[in-house]
Amino acid sequence: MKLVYFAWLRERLGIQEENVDLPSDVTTVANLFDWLKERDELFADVFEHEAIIQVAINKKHEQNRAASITDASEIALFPPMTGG
Amino acid sequence: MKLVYFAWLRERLGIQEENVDLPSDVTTVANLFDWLKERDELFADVFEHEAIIQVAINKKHEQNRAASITDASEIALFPPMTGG
Amino acid sequence: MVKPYVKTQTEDFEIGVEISRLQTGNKNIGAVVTFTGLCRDEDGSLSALELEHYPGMAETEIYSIAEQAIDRFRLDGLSVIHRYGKIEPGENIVLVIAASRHRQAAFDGANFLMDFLKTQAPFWKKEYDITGKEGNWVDAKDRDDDALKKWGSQT
Amino acid sequence: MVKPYVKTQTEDFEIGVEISRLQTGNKNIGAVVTFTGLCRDEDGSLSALELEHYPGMAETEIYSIAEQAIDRFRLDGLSVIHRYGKIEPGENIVLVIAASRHRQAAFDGANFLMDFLKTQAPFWKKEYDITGKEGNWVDAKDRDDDALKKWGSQT
Repeated sequence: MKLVYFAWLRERLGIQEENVDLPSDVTTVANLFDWLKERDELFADVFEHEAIIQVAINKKHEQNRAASITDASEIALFPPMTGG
Repeated sequence: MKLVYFAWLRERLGIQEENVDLPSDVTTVANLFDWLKERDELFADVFEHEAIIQVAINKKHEQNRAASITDASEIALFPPMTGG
Repeated sequence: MVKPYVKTQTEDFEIGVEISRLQTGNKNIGAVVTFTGLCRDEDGSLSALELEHYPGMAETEIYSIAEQAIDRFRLDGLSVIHRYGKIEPGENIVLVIAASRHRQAAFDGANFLMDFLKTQAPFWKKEYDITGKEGNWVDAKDRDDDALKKWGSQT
Repeated sequence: MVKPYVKTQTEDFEIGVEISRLQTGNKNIGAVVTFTGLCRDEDGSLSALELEHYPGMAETEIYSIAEQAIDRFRLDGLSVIHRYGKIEPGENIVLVIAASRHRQAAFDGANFLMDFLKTQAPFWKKEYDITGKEGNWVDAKDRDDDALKKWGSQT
């Protein structure tokens, strides 16, 4: 699965995108946040205030943290959007 | 004093503008309407529904029928405006 | 306070040029809203509108409405160009441009101005039908009076 | 129902050209409202914004908001162009054009679209200060969330 990061998440992690193999018990957005925070200190830090971080699954905004990610090929993580 | 007519008032009267000498007792907008209606049959007809006819005194919209016209040099009479 | 730019003219206008005129020298404008009113063909039944106006009063009244809009919405720029004479379907009739730091003020400024132009600017429109024959004068619409109500009792 | 025209691009746009594109072939449009969002210099403290976006998602989300606007306000045309990359004060960031028979629908359509772009379009803005140094990412504003409330619970 591809993970994509934008704005200050991208900058602080130093990663634009990466391919990851998620454990089989990581099936929801909430699970994904837990998994990310356990990767290392930097990830724990960046995702500490996870409530404000926004998620898109296959390029579609997903606000439900219980949403399934099992069919996702690309998940994006980013700060609140500031278009316009 | 100059009277100016616009739109269907101008067309129906067949006059764009005219100079008139008003009697000394014609001192308000309401007096002016009365005087106009007494001029002849055509004027009586055109000004029959005077409530909808709008007035500008010296190029300023005046909605008060009791307003004085004694200082007016130009009075315009026209249908409701349809700008924009 | 910034001064409005107001013109009545027979010629068409170019929106890009008019926006540039308003923006020049101010890099703190964040939002520009334009409103263009056009002549509709009324589903093919209309060949033209003839716009009559009251010279002198038209400019003065528009200027006064524009000053109120600048003051009320703290605009950084406001332009109004109103055409008169014969205008065909698809052609421009009126242009309003409102510039501001923030988007809602620019939207409100342009909207306010259009609502007041409809009932306070001395213009009248005569319809010509598709055969070119002179038709009726366009009536004032009740909904235009109603539109004013959203701005309160001012003016 | 008419289809929206949506683009993300680095180049600037020309409003006159974009209005013509929208109007072509429809002589029953009576009102065109444009909204242009510009980069402000924040009273001289800002030298540029860098706009990052999520390609693919940006276009899809804008298109979806635009379809809702056309449907809800019965628009006869709607265009959205959103730039990304480095943008200096006084330069354009975003253009929305809404066309309709009547003025209020055109105003509402453009306003609705801007409100949703602010919080639903995947763009992020980084500030560069007057010395050219990289600064902060622009925070989302509570008032932008509040602005959505005027459109009800839709979306």
